[in-house]
Amino acid sequence: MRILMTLLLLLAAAGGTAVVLTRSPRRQVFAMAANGLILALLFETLQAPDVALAEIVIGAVALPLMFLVILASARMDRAPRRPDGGR
Amino acid sequence: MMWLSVLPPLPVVGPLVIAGLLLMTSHGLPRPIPDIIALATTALTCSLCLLLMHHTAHQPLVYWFGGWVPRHGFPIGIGFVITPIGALLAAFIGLLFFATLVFAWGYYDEVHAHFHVLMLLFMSGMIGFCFTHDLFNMFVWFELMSVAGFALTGYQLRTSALEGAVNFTVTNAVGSYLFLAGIALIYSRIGALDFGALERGVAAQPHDVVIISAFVLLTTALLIKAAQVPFQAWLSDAHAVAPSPVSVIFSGAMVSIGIYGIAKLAWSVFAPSAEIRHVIRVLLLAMGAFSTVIGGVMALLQRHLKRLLAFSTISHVGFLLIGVALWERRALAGVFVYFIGHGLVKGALFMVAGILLALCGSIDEIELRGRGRGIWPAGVAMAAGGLLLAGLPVGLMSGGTDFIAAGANALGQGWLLWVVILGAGCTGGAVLRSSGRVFLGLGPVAGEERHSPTEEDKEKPDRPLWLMLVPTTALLVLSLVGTRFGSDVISPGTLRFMHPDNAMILDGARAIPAAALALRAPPSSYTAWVSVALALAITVFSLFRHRLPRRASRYFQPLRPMLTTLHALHSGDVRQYVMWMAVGLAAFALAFAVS
Amino acid sequence: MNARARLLTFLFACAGLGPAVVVLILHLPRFGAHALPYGDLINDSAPRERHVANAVSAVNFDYRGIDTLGEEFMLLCAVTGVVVLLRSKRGERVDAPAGRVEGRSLRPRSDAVSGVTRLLAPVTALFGLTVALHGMTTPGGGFQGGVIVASAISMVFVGEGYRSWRKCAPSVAFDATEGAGAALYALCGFASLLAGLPFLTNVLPLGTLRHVFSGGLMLIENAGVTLAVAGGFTVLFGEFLEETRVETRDDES
Amino acid sequence: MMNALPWAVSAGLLAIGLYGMVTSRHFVHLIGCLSVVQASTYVLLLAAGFRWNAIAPIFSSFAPGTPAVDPVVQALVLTDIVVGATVTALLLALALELHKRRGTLDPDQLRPLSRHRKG
Repeated sequence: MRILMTLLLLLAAAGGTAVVLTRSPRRQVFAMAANGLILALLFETLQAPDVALAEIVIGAVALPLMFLVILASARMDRAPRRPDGGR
Repeated sequence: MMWLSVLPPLPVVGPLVIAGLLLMTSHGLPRPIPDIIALATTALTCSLCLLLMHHTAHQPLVYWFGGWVPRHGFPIGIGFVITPIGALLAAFIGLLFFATLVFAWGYYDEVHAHFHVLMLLFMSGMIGFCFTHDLFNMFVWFELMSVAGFALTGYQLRTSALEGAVNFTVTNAVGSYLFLAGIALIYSRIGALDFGALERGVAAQPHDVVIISAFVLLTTALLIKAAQVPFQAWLSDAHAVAPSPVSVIFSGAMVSIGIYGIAKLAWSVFAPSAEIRHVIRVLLLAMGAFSTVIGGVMALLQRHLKRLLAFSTISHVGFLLIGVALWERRALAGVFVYFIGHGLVKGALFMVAGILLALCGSIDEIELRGRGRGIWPAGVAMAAGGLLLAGLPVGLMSGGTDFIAAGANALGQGWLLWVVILGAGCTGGAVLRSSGRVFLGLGPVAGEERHSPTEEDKEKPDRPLWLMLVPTTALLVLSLVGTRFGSDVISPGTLRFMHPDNAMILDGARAIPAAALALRAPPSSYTAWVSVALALAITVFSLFRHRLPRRASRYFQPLRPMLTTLHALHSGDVRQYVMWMAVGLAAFALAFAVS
Repeated sequence: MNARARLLTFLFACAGLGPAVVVLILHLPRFGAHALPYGDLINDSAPRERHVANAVSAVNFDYRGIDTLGEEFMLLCAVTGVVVLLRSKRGERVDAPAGRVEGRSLRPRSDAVSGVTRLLAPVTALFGLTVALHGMTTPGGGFQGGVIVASAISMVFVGEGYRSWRKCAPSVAFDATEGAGAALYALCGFASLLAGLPFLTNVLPLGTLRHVFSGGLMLIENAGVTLAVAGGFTVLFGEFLEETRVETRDDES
Repeated sequence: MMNALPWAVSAGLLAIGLYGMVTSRHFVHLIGCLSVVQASTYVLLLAAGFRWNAIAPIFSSFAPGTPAVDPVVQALVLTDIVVGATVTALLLALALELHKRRGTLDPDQLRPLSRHRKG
């Protein structure tokens, strides 16, 4: 139990570092999803299944998906709009 | 009184429910309905808070959600403890939202009722923040307020508004995570979240490093919200570009409420720790003094009117922080008076900026020169606001200043008066200079301000001038006539604020009767006239610099590098702001290490 | 200030903070071995006084129910903000063609994908509802369940394509669901007030411990959260997915 | 070592997250780093409510009264996760709108008001 927890804590630290050091946003999304899974496992060993479930659905699925959609949209062919399209 | 015990949650959850229902039905509502509903809600909220203030004068009102009264003195649920000060500030917030919604009547009818929904949620968050007696609950309202603010900043979808919103969101999000970390630290040590229980925990181990660290993190988060040096730079980005009705709320209430949070935590939770009291007196005082001066000087250097007002907010809120950091009764009473006075005046000034945006189609002082002649009543309002910012000895702002000055003098910190004179003189001078240039067409030659960033901007000119002038004037008039509060509500309220009655709140003991000790308003000191004179001198100098011999401006040449540095500090680069947060945290660590 | 100066200042500040953090860590209580007075009180009280097995749900919906109320409205606030940012310029027209990235061919959707999602989406939605419903007895609850339901609805986008998805998830309906869910939660509190009790006090029979329908008013609040979260996240996903469409704007020619 | 490791990991995540934000060259990357800062608060909060040899605070298969970890911090972390999700969604929406208007997400080129500087 202690060994597993130590391992997961270190993995969480490594995962966070990986998210930060992956400078390309597209690859960072996958680091984030992996980090979300690690955190969820860590929360499970910390006896917090409710939080682990929430972290899986949010941190490992919903947020990375939103990031991917944004990046896809930002890559789409789109001429920059008028500098100031104010109402 | 049975009916009284139902009231405490209503000013918070009432607007929440209305906002939810408004969103639900927004697709079917004809145009003026959301406006009317939102106005009625804010008016009702304001009157409820006034009622609460009236009935808590003798004894705070304690309300446990879900009926979870403390067990053997240990709180098990979340409590609202309504004190006269909290209720007064909540009523002020309700009033400011009411005035702002009048000001923005019909302006935001494009996207259904979304503007009204966001504004009502914003107000709920602020009032909950004033009432709560639980650290995590405080965080929830803090965050509701922040999220509403983030969304409202980018509301108009203009490019620079989006950039300002990003800076605002990123810095304040980091702030809220620091707040959470602070909650986690203090929870690991004391195992409670209620202010009263936490205070007992702090009293049991006042020298504990964990508790001190928690204080640092919580205070840093609130200082970020209150935009104090070195966490100030996001404010000028966000307030300058937010829609003007939103800026009214931001500068009038949201920023200063961060200071209220600091005062609340300091007196209700951390007061027993001598180390913390010491650092408040030294470091927070220094931060407040720096903010007052830097905000004032930066305001003087701006040409973008809303950015100018944003910097003046940093300056005046810095003065509020000084009042808290003095750790003295009169100074604290002065903070609450000044809080309201500043909110009213600054709100009115942002409304004038909104009028210019709508009717003159620009926000740039130099471009607007002389174009405000046709709407001279707005100019009168702006000049009056400038004089009040400068410290004209009438009304709430100067009343608050007198209290804080009396506190500073009693502690032998008279030098602070010069800081205040400098800050108030600069901000007042900046506003007076702008009103002279815009409404009288003076000042053909621009000074240092021509180097500052600006942009084209305008808002929809679809409201008559009188509709916008009515709330503006009302706020200014209120700031003049509200001085009665000084003795009636604020002085007994301040004593309650400084000595939270935990025996009553947690153990159900009888309330300590309110002390008959009333604070007499100190006589207005000479400082008021000095700062008004400084403001007028600055105004005359900058508006008539073309009449001066050339040599006169050469004396200021050596200041150029300093001003460039100041501009660079507010570059708009959010990464730099995050860096300053680390520096600020390090300053706290250093202060505790040496004390 | 250039990148280098920024980094150096940051590292300098960290060097100052480092020793403070070390001192703090040495003074923190031993991990997993300190008193938890508040938690113990709740763990003792929740099964006994609220007949709820999941103490976390009991904290969320009862002991600290007002926190969750604030949190629901925070979500509502953020979703409204996203809608304002993304939808207001686009308008409510939903007939935009798919956007494409230069250099990548548009493959037609295969029947296999469509078949799999047709099978998976209802199962996921059902799973989400189960998670939400059993919030009082097992890990989960309205929040987690709501997000799962929202992702099931968004799955239709992958399988059935844009048009059918828009038919199945009209934004108006989900705006309303979201507002209704959050308002339902708040109205639970008003039910307590009407009964002459403090806000959010239980007014319903508590049920039996470890039964799905235990916890009284908490069940209604849980349903409100499920609605609010499912509606909110569907709108959120929808607004983001709309952004992958080519824009047809009235203000541009 | 185990006595202090969770605290150290949390502090480390905070530091590395802030480092990432200070040195970021892309707004979406910066938002990702913000989530690392937030992860540090999850770890810190859950660690503050942990207890060895205790069950999760769900008394479905264990009798009430069995030593369990703190349910309060878990409820707080749930709220924290919602806060994080909402703020991230808002930031992503802001970033997307910015990208549409400016065609870039490089923080070096995105400064409020800076483009309209007049001499």
